[in-house]
Amino acid sequence: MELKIPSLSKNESFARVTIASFASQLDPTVEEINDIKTAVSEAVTNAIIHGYENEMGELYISAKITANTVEIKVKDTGRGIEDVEKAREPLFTSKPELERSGMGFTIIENFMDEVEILSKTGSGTQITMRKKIVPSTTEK
Amino acid sequence: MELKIPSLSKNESFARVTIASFASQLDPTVEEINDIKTAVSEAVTNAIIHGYENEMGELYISAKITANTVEIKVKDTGRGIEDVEKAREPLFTSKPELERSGMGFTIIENFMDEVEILSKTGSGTQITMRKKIVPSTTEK
Amino acid sequence: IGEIRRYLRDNNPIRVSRSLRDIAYKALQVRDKLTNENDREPTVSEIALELDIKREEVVFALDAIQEPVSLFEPIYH
Ligand SMILES: Nc1ncnc2c1ncn2[C@@H]1O[C@H](COP(=O)(O)OP(=O)(O)O)[C@@H](O)[C@H]1O
Ligand SMILES: Nc1ncnc2c1ncn2[C@@H]1O[C@H](COP(=O)(O)OP(=O)(O)O)[C@@H](O)[C@H]1O
Ligand SMILES: [Mg+2]
Ligand SMILES: [Mg+2]
Repeated sequence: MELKIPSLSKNESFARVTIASFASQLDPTVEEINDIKTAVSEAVTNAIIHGYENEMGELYISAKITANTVEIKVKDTGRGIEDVEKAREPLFTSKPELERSGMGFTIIENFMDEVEILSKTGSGTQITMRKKIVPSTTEK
Repeated sequence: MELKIPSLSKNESFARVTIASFASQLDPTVEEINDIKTAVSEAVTNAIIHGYENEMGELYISAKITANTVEIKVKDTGRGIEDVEKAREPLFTSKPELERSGMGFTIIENFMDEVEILSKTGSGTQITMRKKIVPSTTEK
Repeated sequence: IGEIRRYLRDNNPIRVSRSLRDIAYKALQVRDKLTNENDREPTVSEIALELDIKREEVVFALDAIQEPVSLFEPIYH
């Protein structure tokens, strides 16, 4: 599935719940759904406040399922990240004045199994994250 | 918002709930949201079984809000409708063998305030439907 | 009384926001119940089955009672 929405902060909750709902076909627990929601939420918030710096832009969010894994991409065509290595470091934030915690990427990495960041200054950023949903074994 | 999903019948409930969730920012009543869900469901089902005749294709669903009105478009690039006038008639179905009721468009017209059908044989069909959500008066 | 109730119902129909919250609280109750019964966290589909709704509905309803996803503080301690 592919979703395109304006980069408004009120769309953040719609995006996270839509992706979570799509992922629910893998039959996750509520806890796994919450992990996915948190990761999407962090990525979408980053696109809105860092990528577009609260100016209007489009968010491109896609999700697909392969075997037991959901793959989610969150893309913006905003300002991009200068130093991806540094951005991934816990507590690093380029906007301390906004009381950002600098923990967004760290949270995403903790809640998802794999995280890739592609970014180019002036062109935008794409985050790809994957999570394997472990099927409930004790059933039947 | 714009949503693109494969024309699989298992995506029907995902599409229906996603659009309902988007429309819920107008704080509709349960009845109003059920009308919207039913209309989306009929349009999406038509695209899957008539537009693509159960072959793989893409569904394009978009929704936007203007004042108190939600506008929803459901588009396919399938076989198209030969005679739109006739298709809109109650009880008309081109697939009586599937035990279709021929009431899809009638239901959509009853549950939504405005319905437009654009279709071209060989190119596809786009349904635009609008519904005004009556704002709550008794609550602040 | 019946008349008043009818009046209130007709003039104050249930909003989706309210109904989503109701579904969400029921979903949480079912989640607790199934966790106790099976000794593991139920899946979203199991909760949906018990409530006789689609699993997507469960996900959307639960989101309606979720505090804004909070950054950092509640997660790391
Ligand atoms: N989509 C994006 N576009 C541009 N810069 C980004 C984007 N996402 C993250 N960044 C950069 O990476 C840094 C770290 O992100 P994060 O770990 O979420 O912390 P925080 O959002 O609290 O600053 C941000 O401060 C910002 O400089
Ligand atoms: N997306 C579509 N693509 C092609 N034909 C369509 C589409 N939607 C509707 N139709 C045509 O219009 C007819 C009437 O649709 P509808 O009122 O929903 O009845 P039913 O689906 O029960 O046949 C269908 O039988 C079909 O021939
Ligand atoms: Mg962040
Ligand atoms: Mg139909």
